[in-house]
Amino acid sequence: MSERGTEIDRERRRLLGAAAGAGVALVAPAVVVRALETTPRDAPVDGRVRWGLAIDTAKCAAGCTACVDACARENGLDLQHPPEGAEPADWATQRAVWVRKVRLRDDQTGRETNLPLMCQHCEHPPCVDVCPTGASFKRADGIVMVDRHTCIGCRYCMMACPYKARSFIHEALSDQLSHVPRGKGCVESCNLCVHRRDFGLPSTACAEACAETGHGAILFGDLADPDSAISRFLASEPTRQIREDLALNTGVRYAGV
Amino acid sequence: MKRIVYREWRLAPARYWGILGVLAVMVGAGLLAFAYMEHEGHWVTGMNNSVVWGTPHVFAVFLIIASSGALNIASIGSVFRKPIYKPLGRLSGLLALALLAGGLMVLVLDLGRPERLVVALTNYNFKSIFAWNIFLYTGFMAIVITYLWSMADRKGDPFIRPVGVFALLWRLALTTGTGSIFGFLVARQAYDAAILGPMFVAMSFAYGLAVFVLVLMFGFAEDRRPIGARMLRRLKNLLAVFVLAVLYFTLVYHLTSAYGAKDQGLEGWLLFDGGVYTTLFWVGWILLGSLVPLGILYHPVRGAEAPWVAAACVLVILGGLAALAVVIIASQAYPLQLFPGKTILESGFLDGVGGQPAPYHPTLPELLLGFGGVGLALLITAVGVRVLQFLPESLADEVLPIDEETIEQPVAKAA
Amino acid sequence: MALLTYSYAALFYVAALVLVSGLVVKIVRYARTPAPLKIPTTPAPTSRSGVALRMTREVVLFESLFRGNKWTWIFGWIFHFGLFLVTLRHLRYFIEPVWAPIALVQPFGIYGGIAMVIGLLGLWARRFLVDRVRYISSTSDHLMLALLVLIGTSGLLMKFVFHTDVVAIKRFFLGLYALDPQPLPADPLLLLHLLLVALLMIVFPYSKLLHAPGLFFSPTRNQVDDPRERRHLAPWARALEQQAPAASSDPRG
Amino acid sequence: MAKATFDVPELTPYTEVPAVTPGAMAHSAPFVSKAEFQGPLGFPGELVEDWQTRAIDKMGELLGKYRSLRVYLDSCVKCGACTDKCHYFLGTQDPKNMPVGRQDLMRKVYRRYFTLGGRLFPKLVGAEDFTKEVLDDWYSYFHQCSQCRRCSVFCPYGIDTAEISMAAREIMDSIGVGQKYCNEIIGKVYKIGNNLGLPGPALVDTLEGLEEDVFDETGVKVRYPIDEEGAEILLVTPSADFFAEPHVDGLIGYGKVFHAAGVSWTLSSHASEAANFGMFIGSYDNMRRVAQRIREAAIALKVKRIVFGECGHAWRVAYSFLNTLAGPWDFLDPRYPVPQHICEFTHDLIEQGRLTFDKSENDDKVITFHDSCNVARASRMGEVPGGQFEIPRAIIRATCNHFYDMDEDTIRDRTFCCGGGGGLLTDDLIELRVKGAKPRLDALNNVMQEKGVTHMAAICAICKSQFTKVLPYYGMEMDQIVSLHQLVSNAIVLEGGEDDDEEDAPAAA
Amino acid sequence: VLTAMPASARSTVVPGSEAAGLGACVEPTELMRRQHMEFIKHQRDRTVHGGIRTSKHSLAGCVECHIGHDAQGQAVPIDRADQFCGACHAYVAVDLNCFDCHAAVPRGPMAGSLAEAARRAVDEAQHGQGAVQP
Ligand code: HEC
Ligand code: HEC
Ligand code: HEC
Ligand code: HEM
Ligand code: HEM
Ligand code: SF4
Ligand code: SF4
Ligand code: SF4
Ligand code: SF4
Ligand code: SF4
Ligand code: SF4
Repeated sequence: MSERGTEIDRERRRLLGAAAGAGVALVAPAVVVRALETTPRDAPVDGRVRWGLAIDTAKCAAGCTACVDACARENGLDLQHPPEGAEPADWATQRAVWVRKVRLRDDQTGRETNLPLMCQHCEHPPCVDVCPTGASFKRADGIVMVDRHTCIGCRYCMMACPYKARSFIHEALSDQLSHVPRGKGCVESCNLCVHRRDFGLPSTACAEACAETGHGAILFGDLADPDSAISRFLASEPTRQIREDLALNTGVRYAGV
Repeated sequence: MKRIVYREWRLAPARYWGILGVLAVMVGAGLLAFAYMEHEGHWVTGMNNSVVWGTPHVFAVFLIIASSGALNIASIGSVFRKPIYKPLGRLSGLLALALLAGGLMVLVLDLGRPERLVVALTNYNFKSIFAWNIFLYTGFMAIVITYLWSMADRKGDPFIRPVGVFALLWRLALTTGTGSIFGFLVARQAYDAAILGPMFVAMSFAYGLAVFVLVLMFGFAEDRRPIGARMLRRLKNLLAVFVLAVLYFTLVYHLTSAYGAKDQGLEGWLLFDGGVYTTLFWVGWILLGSLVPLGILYHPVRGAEAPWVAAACVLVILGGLAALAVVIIASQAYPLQLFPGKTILESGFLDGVGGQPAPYHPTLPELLLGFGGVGLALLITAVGVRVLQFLPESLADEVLPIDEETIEQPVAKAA
Repeated sequence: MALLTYSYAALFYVAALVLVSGLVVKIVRYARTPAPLKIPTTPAPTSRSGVALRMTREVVLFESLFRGNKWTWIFGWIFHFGLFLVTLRHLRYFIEPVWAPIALVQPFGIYGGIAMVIGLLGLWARRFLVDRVRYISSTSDHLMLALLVLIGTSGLLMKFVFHTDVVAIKRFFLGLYALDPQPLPADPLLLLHLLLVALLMIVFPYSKLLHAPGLFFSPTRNQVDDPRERRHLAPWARALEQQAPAASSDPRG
Repeated sequence: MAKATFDVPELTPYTEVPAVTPGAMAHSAPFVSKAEFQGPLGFPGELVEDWQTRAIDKMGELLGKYRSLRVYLDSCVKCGACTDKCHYFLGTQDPKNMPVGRQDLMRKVYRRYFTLGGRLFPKLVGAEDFTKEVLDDWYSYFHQCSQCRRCSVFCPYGIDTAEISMAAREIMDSIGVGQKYCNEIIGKVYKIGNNLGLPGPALVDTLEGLEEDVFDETGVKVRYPIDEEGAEILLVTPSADFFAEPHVDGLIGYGKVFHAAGVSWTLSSHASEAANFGMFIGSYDNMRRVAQRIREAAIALKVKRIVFGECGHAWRVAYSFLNTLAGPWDFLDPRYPVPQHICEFTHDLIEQGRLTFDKSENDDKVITFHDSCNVARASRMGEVPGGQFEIPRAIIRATCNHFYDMDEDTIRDRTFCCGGGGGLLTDDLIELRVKGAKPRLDALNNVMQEKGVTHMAAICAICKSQFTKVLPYYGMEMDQIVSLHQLVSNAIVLEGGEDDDEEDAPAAA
Repeated sequence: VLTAMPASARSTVVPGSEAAGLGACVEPTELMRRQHMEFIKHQRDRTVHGGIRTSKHSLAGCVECHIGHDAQGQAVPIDRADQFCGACHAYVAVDLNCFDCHAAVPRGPMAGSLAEAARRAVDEAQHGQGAVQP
């Protein structure tokens, strides 16, 4: 018995090496190293945490799209290609976008603001309320996402979302990443890099990328923990929710809009 | 009272199969369009991440609310005790079923994952109006079938009225529910209005009746059965009243919108510079869909002539499609107002840079799918009247029951 | 294991033999028996293609039954259509490679299975609830329904609750073709399912299940309505004519 | 007038399906045929010694001769669709009058002797030995089937109980258990030429009387010829048409139509009967023998066409079987179908505009039409399927102003039998006939109440006789039943010509 | 003993996959043959809704362990008709649409982590509860 166990162990190590090698070929080495240090979650998520983002628009730079690119890379959105025969203009309206960069001008003051806009992880998410099958759901830890095994692709959640945070997959995909399954006919949106959550990684791809560019405009953390960096930031800076009038108590807050 | 005699639709086989053939081609084209959309993915449609519901939904919603409206005739006959409408009850029920089936077909075949229909039927989120609608639709089918049974079977006689009342209530719930699919979308300015519910009810009455009258006239003309002047007058008066009601709710809706400060942008856009949507609204919905038919129906001479009444019905139907296109598509094309007091200069995701509406160009597969639904509805009707006794033998004046024609307030009674 | 495999293999060889030979004998006998007179139930089609259409409507839609009794029609049709879908789905156990159309429709066989059982229960309920049908039902009618319900429910249980090794089953049946039985999984439900199926195959040629081939031979349905245009004469009736010629069958003679 | 010894059912607005009452009609059986009536048909005079084996043998023989029997005895799934379709069940409540109940009388014997299941497990599959009790049941209930085929319309496999009851009667005949009414009549046909036993001279007399009556009434010399060699058309009509009311009014009508058409025609004393009771007793031989008379008459009279008068089962035998039984008809005029129905003939003339009618002559009547079962479900008129429904109605519409159909479920191929067909039109079965007429009369009563219908037209001698007899039991008048050609006769406007007074009107050939 | 037949004659495990070198699947093979769809379906709900990633029934885990390789050592999509999942399902005409969305070859930075979780769970099953396989 035990003999066999060790045999499996040895075998596994060999294969892990190979897997890591394959990983290297595909992505930056730093990522691979981190991937090997994960601690997968083994108990169901609960309500003791509420994940959220705080965005300091003052720090968000014009012309930068690092967070958008990082999100695309992390979630395999950049592996999506226009189907053959699609008009580029149409394709631009149909491809999936989980986070976008928006530049605004105040009509009164003329001041310009930059910000990334993604799913706001509402506490009372309209997208969840309307979903007929319950595929659109809010995880106990506050992440709003789509269970794509029960999503029928009706797009009602897209009608309901005040932030246009969701995308419908208009074409067949291939080359998905193992940790982000996604495909034709379902709706998806920013899920606060849920696989990173479950494997115990500290941050989201966008926040990490923004930090790497040196802007540090995105702060990720636990809103339920008063001592977390994000809670302290929210306590110290005046922030607001977009479309506060709807009283959705969003998990993504903006400073300086 | 004289018994109403119902007869199967007895056309010459060549003619009948010809009609079925045309309808089958319509349905077939719809199915092909579906297969194409399903195989390629939705990128072959004009729908996109901003306008997520397009032409198929215009057809689907039209058919569904028309379905509810088509049953109105049966309700007036048995619930509101207007014996003159009694002979039409069965056709009214059949048409309600058929239109609903057509609408649901379009809706289901447009899903991103239609093969998961079972998922939709087994997983419910009871907070969702949409999920409720699934119940409302399947329930409606069951109730209408019971209703039809009660009208057709002699044992059903005592149940006609209770079932009819139940069907009426259910029907109002169904239309309100369909309207609420939009009405509860707080996110979108155009929808965030309680009046959408009653407006949909009025629309359903008008469109359902228009479809009903057309089908009735066609079915009767083909089989050379008579429709008396009295019946025609009743039907066209009823239609006129319903069209007026739609017009009234349209007015109230836009007045309240224009009054509420936050929606003024939307109103201005839609009514004046929404491009094709403005045209759809004024020319399609208001002029051709409401005013011209009203003119015909209230015309002292034309209003009594069957071809003109049929023309008015066609216009009401076309106007209805235009109205729903405005309600469904224009409202999505108008950008979400995320940052009041600010102008969007640049966005990675079509957020209405400089107030631009989102683009939407319907494509052929979408249209074919929509027509496929219409085809299915008519196909079911055509088969139904052929194999079962749905159509009364005659609607000539002398066979119709006497009715208190002088007091004509169908709306008050129907609504 | 081996014993089980071999006994089931034997069972299915026997059942298949009985089914095929029994049906062939019956059908040949139907086909050989003449129909001496034109007795289509009119209005009847006046051409062969018209008859083909009439038969198709009878087989696919149960047209006469529809006119006869709506309840029986609904349940009967649900049952048969379900059975048809189930049959299509089951083909995947018996052909390799599975034809594309079968692969396409096979998932619907699951709903077919559910529909089939519902239909059967409806038909069965009728045998208790309607006094006329109760009167005409014999024990065998009930047993036949019971048999099919049992087959259906054991199948559904396998599909939804106690899965079985479908790959092994297919290997078993493909093995039977090659006279080389492969091991059959010893799942009780599967064994029950297969036992009952074998029973069904054996009784088929000796029971009312003959209605399936019978319909195609029913003279009231399959005859062309053209007696005035075409003289219709059975061999034995022709013989009658020859042995006793009518007073003067040739007008000129 | 009618004093019934049984309970006449009460008419209901719709025919309700009754609860089954086993044995309700077990007492009903027609008189058994005597040896003198059996002999001429080639049947044993009384129940033979080894009847059981002979019956089983006969059954085996028939199974080999009739595919219908073979398939029908195997195929029934007891679906029950036919159970509420037979007028005799609806009228008598006896479950053995449900078509499948009736078939089962034979099926249980078939199963016992001809199937594996029945030999091994008779109880399980409902198989039974052919005992005397079973034979009695056979005699009783196979003479409660008018062979109307209504059951076969609704049976998913088209199982036709008429075929079964014909086979059963043939088996019974073959062991010496015949029915007096049918067998006696067939004997009369052989001996005298028609069912009623009217000899030739009597017919000539009657027809002369008719000519006079018509002349008196219309002033036009319409001829009613018999045995005229060289006439264009041979008319074969049920013998009741020669004298019985309302049949004879139909015959008068035929004559007027022929007259208006200007064709020569004749009756035949050799074939003075359209009816063919050979069908009722399921005997191919007897049916063939009866049919051959028509061939003989046609040849003898050198006619070019054959036209049949109003009779339901006669038309079935004529339309569906005549070619088989007495064909080929290659010596007749190939431009016309052989045979033709008088309605087809009249309808053709109407279509061509060659008849003139004064519809107001029928204004005293509001008409409905009874589709006779054998015409409706076992034959056709005209070119297209369903012509047998449209052509008579077209004739009525052309001759009457007031016409209403009965309930849709009781007309056309769903028509209810009059209750007297299939060789049951005998007084010893009056209870059955009255009860079996209920569904038809329910529907008639309905249109009488709602549309004010006064008369029902029919195109069958049996229907007419049956209704004349049973209408009074239900409080209706016997003359409410009329011949279709009676309506034609009333409305037709005949050319009063100069030649009317001449003896020999030249027949336009 | 149920498996009297040698595994090779019946197994569809692809040569060259990690599984080919191992003695047992995450559950006893007889059970996997019958119940694998239930296992992964349950796992699916637990992962998507509960965020649990440690169970042995992970789909990504199946893929990693059962993936085959071509001559160049490149992973071959597992749903291909000659590969592990694909071969079996083609045989019984079951259309698997899982790989519309799921990667049919291990791909991406976290690939190793996902399989790792499954392996760890198997280990636990084998060491913790004793051997399931002879
Ligand atoms: C630790 C590696 C490993 C993982 C992870 C794994 N398997 Fe296996 N699997 C195996 C091995 C080894 C066998 C062969 C066992 C044998 O031959 O008895 C096997 C056999 C099977 C079989 C039976 C094949 C046959 O031909 O009989 C099926 C089905 C199966 N696995 C499905 C799965 C599924 C589904 C998953 C994901 C939940 C999975 N496996 C995960 C190692 C694994
Ligand atoms: C030993 C053969 C075999 C192998 C290997 C195998 N499967 Fe299956 N799979 C089956 C059978 C058999 C079914 C059930 C078919 C049925 O019930 O109709 C099935 C069904 C399924 C289903 C349910 C499908 C449905 O529509 O109900 C899923 C999901 C599934 N398998 C996933 C996998 C995955 C993923 C793999 C590869 C890791 C795999 N299977 C490998 C034989 C296999
Ligand atoms: C439309 C896309 C889609 C399809 C089709 C799909 N999945 Fe998934 N699946 C997902 C997504 C998205 C996740 C969530 C991944 C995450 O949360 O990181 C997931 C997660 C899972 C997981 C948990 C993660 C893991 O790797 O174990 C399982 C198990 C799973 N799916 C099984 C299936 C099976 C079995 C099928 C086919 C019957 C299937 N899925 C089809 C999108 C899909
Ligand atoms: C050509 C194919 C077939 C046709 C047209 C056909 C038609 C019918 C019809 C019309 C009925 C009567 C209505 C009803 O009770 O459902 C019936 C009954 C029945 N059929 Fe079929 N059938 C066919 C094949 C089969 C087969 C293959 C089976 C069995 C495996 C079957 C089993 C049955 C049974 C058991 C009944 C009796 C139901 C009862 O007891 O009420 N049929 N069939
Ligand atoms: C030799 C013939 C047969 C074999 C080998 C067989 C085998 C099977 C198997 C293995 C299943 C389970 C399918 C799964 O788990 O996905 C099944 C299901 C089923 N079987 Fe059969 N069966 C046979 C004949 C029949 C017959 C004749 C009938 C009906 C009269 C029938 C009715 C069903 C039904 C209703 C189901 C459930 C639905 C489904 O999975 O299709 N089977 N059968
Ligand atoms: S990466 Fe940081 S700075 Fe750059 S766009 Fe994103 S939020 Fe702004
Ligand atoms: S932002 Fe939109 S998608 Fe995200 S939770 Fe809120 S409503 Fe749902
Ligand atoms: S598209 Fe999917 S997630 Fe969105 S509402 Fe419809 S089913 Fe729910
Ligand atoms: S949290 Fe993750 S999924 Fe969401 S926007 Fe940032 S990178 Fe994308
Ligand atoms: S043929 Fe007519 S009388 Fe005879 S059983 Fe059938 S329905 Fe009854
Ligand atoms: S309808 Fe036909 S199959 Fe059904 S019980 Fe009657 S005879 Fe039998």
